[in-house]
Amino acid sequence: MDLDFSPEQLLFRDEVRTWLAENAPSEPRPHGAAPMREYDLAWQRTQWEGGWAGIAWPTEYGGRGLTTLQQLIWYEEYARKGMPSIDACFVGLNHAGPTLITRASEEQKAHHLPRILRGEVVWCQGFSEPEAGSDLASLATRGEIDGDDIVVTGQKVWTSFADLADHQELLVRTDRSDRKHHGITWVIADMHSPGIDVRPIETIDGGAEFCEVFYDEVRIPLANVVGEVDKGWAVAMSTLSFERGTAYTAGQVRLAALVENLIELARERTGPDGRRPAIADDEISRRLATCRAEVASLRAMTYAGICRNLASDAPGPEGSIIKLYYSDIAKQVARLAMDVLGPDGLEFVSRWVPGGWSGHYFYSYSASIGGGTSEIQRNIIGDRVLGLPR
Amino acid sequence: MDLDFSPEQLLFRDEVRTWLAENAPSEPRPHGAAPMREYDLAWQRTQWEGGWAGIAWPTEYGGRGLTTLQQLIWYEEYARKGMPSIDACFVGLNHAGPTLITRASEEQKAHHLPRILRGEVVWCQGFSEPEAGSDLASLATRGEIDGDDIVVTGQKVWTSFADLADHQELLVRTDRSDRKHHGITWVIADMHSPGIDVRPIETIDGGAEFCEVFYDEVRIPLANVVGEVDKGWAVAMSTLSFERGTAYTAGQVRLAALVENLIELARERTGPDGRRPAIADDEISRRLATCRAEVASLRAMTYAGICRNLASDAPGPEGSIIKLYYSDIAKQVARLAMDVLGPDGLEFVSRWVPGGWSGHYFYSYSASIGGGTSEIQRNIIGDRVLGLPR
Amino acid sequence: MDLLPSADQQELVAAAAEFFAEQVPISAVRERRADPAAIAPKVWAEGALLGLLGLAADVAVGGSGRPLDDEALLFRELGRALVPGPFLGSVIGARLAALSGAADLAGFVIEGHTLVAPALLRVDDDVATVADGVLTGRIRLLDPAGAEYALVVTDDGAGLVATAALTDLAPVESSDPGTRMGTARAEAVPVTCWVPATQDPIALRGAVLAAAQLVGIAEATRDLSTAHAKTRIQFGRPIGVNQAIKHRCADMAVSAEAALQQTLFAAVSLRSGRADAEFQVRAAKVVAGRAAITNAAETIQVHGGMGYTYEHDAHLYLKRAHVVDQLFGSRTAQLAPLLAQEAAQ
Amino acid sequence: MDLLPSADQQELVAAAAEFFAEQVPISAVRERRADPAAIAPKVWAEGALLGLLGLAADVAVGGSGRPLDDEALLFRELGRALVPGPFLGSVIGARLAALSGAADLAGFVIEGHTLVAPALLRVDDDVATVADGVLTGRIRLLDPAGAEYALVVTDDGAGLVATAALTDLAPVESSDPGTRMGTARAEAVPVTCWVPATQDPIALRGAVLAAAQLVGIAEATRDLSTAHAKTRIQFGRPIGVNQAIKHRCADMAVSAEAALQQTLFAAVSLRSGRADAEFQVRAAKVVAGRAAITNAAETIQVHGGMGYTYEHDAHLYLKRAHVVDQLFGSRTAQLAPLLAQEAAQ
Repeated sequence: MDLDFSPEQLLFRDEVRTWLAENAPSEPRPHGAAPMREYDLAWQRTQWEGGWAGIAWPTEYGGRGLTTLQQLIWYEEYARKGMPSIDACFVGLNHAGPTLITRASEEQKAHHLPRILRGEVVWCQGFSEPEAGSDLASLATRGEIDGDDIVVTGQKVWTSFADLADHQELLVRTDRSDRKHHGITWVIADMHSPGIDVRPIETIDGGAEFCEVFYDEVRIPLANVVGEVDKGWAVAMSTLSFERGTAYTAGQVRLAALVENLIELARERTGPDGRRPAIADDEISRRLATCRAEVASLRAMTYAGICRNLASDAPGPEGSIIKLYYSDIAKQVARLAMDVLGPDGLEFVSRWVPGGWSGHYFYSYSASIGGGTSEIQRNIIGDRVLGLPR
Repeated sequence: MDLDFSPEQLLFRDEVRTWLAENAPSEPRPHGAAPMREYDLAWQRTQWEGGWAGIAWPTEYGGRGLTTLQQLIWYEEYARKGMPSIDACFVGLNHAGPTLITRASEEQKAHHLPRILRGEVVWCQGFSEPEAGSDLASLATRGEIDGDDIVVTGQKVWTSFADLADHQELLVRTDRSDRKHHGITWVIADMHSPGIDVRPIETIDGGAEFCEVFYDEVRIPLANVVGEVDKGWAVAMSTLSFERGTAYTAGQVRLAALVENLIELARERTGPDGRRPAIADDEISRRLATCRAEVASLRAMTYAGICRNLASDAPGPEGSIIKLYYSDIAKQVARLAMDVLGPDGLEFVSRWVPGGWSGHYFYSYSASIGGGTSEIQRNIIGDRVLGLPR
Repeated sequence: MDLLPSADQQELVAAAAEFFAEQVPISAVRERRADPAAIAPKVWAEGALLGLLGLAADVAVGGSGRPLDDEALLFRELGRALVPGPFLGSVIGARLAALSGAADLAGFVIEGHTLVAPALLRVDDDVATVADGVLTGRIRLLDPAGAEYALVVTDDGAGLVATAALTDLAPVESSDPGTRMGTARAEAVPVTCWVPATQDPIALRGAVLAAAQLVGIAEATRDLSTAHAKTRIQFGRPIGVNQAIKHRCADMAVSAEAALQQTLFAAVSLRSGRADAEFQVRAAKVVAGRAAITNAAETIQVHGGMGYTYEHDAHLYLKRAHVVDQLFGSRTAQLAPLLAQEAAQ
Repeated sequence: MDLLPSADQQELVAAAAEFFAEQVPISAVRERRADPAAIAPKVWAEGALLGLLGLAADVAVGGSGRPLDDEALLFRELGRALVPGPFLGSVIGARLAALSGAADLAGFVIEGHTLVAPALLRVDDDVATVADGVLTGRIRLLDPAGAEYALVVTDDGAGLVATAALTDLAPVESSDPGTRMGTARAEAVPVTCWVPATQDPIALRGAVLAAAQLVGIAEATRDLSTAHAKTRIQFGRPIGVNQAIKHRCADMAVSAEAALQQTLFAAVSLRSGRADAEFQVRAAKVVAGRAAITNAAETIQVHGGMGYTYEHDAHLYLKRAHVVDQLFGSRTAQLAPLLAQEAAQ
């Protein structure tokens, strides 16, 4: 066992550091929908031009063909430098892209993957429906095959950045016999197609990245099906496992930085007794240190997961352990921030601005819901990691 | 709404105080099985002679015929004065007795109830079996009707004080058709009957009050059946609801005293930093104060429950709320004690001696298991209080 | 002894609940989001006419002279129905006025003409102080729109300051869409209607009413979650069949019940002058604050994605719970003085 | 970078696990309950022969010269199999002897001839101190039977004291039937083999091994609970179908995994001299201590009445977890120095 990077990995890290220092965006990330899209795509384009897009993607589609370890090094240096979140590009880089790499045809890969890496397109995910949340397989959005098209009618929900997106990884029901997991098809939708209507959903933290998407006889070419018609469930599951695995690395590195910021805050602010700094309060200081310990162990788990992935192929159900632990810690950190703030926590400050702890706090409620609720993660761990009866 | 006692209730309380001051046992309670039995029965006899046995029991069976409010006053004064636990008499006074009052025949009542009050007999409960724990209705101990007897063969477990008991409230399966709740009979077993074998079970806190009881063709007269043959489930449920209701009053009052003792300990002992008293530690002091608040609210719930019972008849599923809350608090208090003790908590000190915090800690694990696990209580609250689907 | 609300009290509470359901449905909180006042002045006036602001005030100043436990039951309904507006500040403000002989002012507040906004005496690291009858420092005002006075509470007592005498008034964004917020500076502003804590336990009274409001939130969110668990279908069955949901609802029921009973116990203790009234009130604020925040937070989780939307009520309860938790001493702030008390009676 | 145990390491660990299963099954803890030593001297000697006490010690003193992570994997097995006996004290004691040039003593310990009992320097409110090379005060000894030395650790360093020089030796009852306990008084007893913390981070090394032992406990109890959840039938189905049980097992899996990975990370950090090694080790002790105690406690609950009996193993794990948690700094004791560190690298 060792934690040392090899000479070439160290070289890689130095290159990352140098490049980030020279190429970090000078403008802060805007928050309006359209300017954010432009900003995120432009920054992705810059990364691509620098050779930093798709570090662990195959070289034939424009990636670097390196391992997830180099990807981890990138994430860590990226977060350490306080680089912007890549929200609008997230689904393309972390969900759709990896799924296409594993499951798509050569034509589909050749068309889509380079565009994702080059920052030309924004992708979104169309999985959940109002009546198919945790029970994803009960989705009801219809896909009728008509000639060379699938004609889609129905509704999706919780689609992040649907209002900015060009493409969508969309699950539709193409066979309505009662076998729930059968009859689902994974298809690439063009978000500019006629019949698609997107309505943003306002969330409890003041954000509006989630959308409802309505489909009224939207025609999607059959050529856009990834895998086979009716067999999209396995395709979707590979994406979800991926999401719960290394895709959390970036978020996890950000969470570690958040804990350090909170420690800083607790040093500066007066604590609940109105006399000593918050960090001198025994309860607050123990909770801060506990957060540090937990975030450290989350990182160790991620490292171990990456080492495991280097030895095998696809991410397993263990990703749910990381996802569940991440969610718990994220919520705890945010609650602690509110306790450090006391009455000042009643003031709303968006998480996008410095000191936006109350915004972070409300945002943290999404951690145990999005990407599969913590209850679903516990089911997966119980059923698939521990082998408990269903 | 008011918290005031009426003049006669106040008078009652004064009488309790005076009597307890004059009649408190001078000897400490012994811990060996036989001497404890003698001690508990003698003390019960003293209470009966003083007119304090069965405060809320009907007068025709030797009770005082007062309300559970007077019973509460007794418990509170009793605990305040630090009077001994009534363990060996508990089942008779709090399970079997109340069940007999509601469900038994006049002959049964006339025979058993006065003996319980007079401290002549020890009762135990024979409900759980190795394969029928939370799923009590799956019990398999057989009762074959043979002439005027039920012939019992099988095994019970977790029977407190079976080794000291004269009588047992015993559930046996008299009909083995597959209707689980039907076919169970509630019968009074004479623990001195041939064919009964009792083996104490040692527990994690060093106690041995639980026993396994083995039955090998034990003959019990049919006259000992309470209610009807095959219809004992409803009889048992009335006992269990009772157990979860006011029967916890005494334990709850003891828990409040335990919290105050712990606060005392935290004032006297040096805290985790090795410099200040434990109570000066912000975390410990907040947890102590939280325990105080919780115990206070547990008491308020109990008062409200008693007021509700005064207005209605039998205890409802709300008793599970008190039981669950009690268990949670009891475990928290014990954990906090261990944190106050630090390394000294590694030493075992029985909960029967002063400063027996580690004994209390291990004992506290029984709180969420005995009398129906906390999981079962949550099911009951969900199903029967909130009306959630099963 | 009787801890169950009487028929009389139940009737009174039902009337208030009916008024809230008709006049201030929860949707109104979202609708008035951009309005300067969280509650419509017309509704405020009608509530005052109904006697909501003077329930426990002396008849001499225009109140109904009912006991504190009645008022606690009313505040439980305010919490349950998520009613916005400075009820707590105004009710306590009227009492301060009455106790210090300002009967006219008390009457104006009770009639709904004069509003009193609660103030929090800490903004960032600045802690405002009351000394020699004047307030100095930065304060945070809740629902200041149209409020003539701010209610100022310290360990030593409570009083009112005229909002007109404050400077640097600045609105700040509140997390709770049903509570407006601002900061202001007091430069030696005189405090009127000052009632020392030794004369009347006004802060404890406020804590009881705040606890009652938190109880209402804990109960309402328990009910929201339970209702959702019964009707939301996933995997072919209502989600309430799953213990992850069922047991969470059961825990909500426990914490709501503990908060309710302790708050009623505290209200009666304070009203009847029990020796351990302060112990009971602080305990109530602790358990009620925790119950409200925990139950509201769990309600978001029980509702999944739906619970994370602005359109759902869950977050409104959570945010209100945080606001009320800070009034008359937060959970954390109550613990040290609670531990300093003698054991309960 | 590679955080997965190598084939070599797995083989080594499997051999140790096999030895424990054959020579010290958990039932032996109950059987030896009344014996003065928790582990049979014969088994101790055989374990030493197998190299268990010198795995990471220098070859020069009779050790195997393996890295710290190997030793951490061994201690994980010790925890998992609930092996009694002063392994931690003796392994660290041998290192102190080797570092301070007492190669003979190091050899005796590694060969199993000399035992070292860990000491805790606080008994009630007395805190023993090391100053000017002598130990003064009351101490608590773990597994003192047959131990020639006690291991003394302070913030400044660690050393050994001869148990023969202690007075008022008195056995006290230990909660853990697999750990013997006594108290003693040291009246200016000389400390030998003193190694200052500045010379070698011996306390951190001990903390890593303790954390590894706690990891083993967390994993073993997760497995006990999971196995029970699969086989125990109630209401006609294995109890593991109920989320109350299933989700509890899942939470145990999370905490055990976090503890394991952080402990291995810490072991490698300390071995390789990473700048944030102290941060990583303290974090490991915190998460491993919590995982072990929580998982063991939950295992009792998952087993219901069975888990509350002395005959079941659940409580043995819980009690051992509490013992090991106190060694080389408890969870609570680790938090302040952890917070004082620079951020992780």
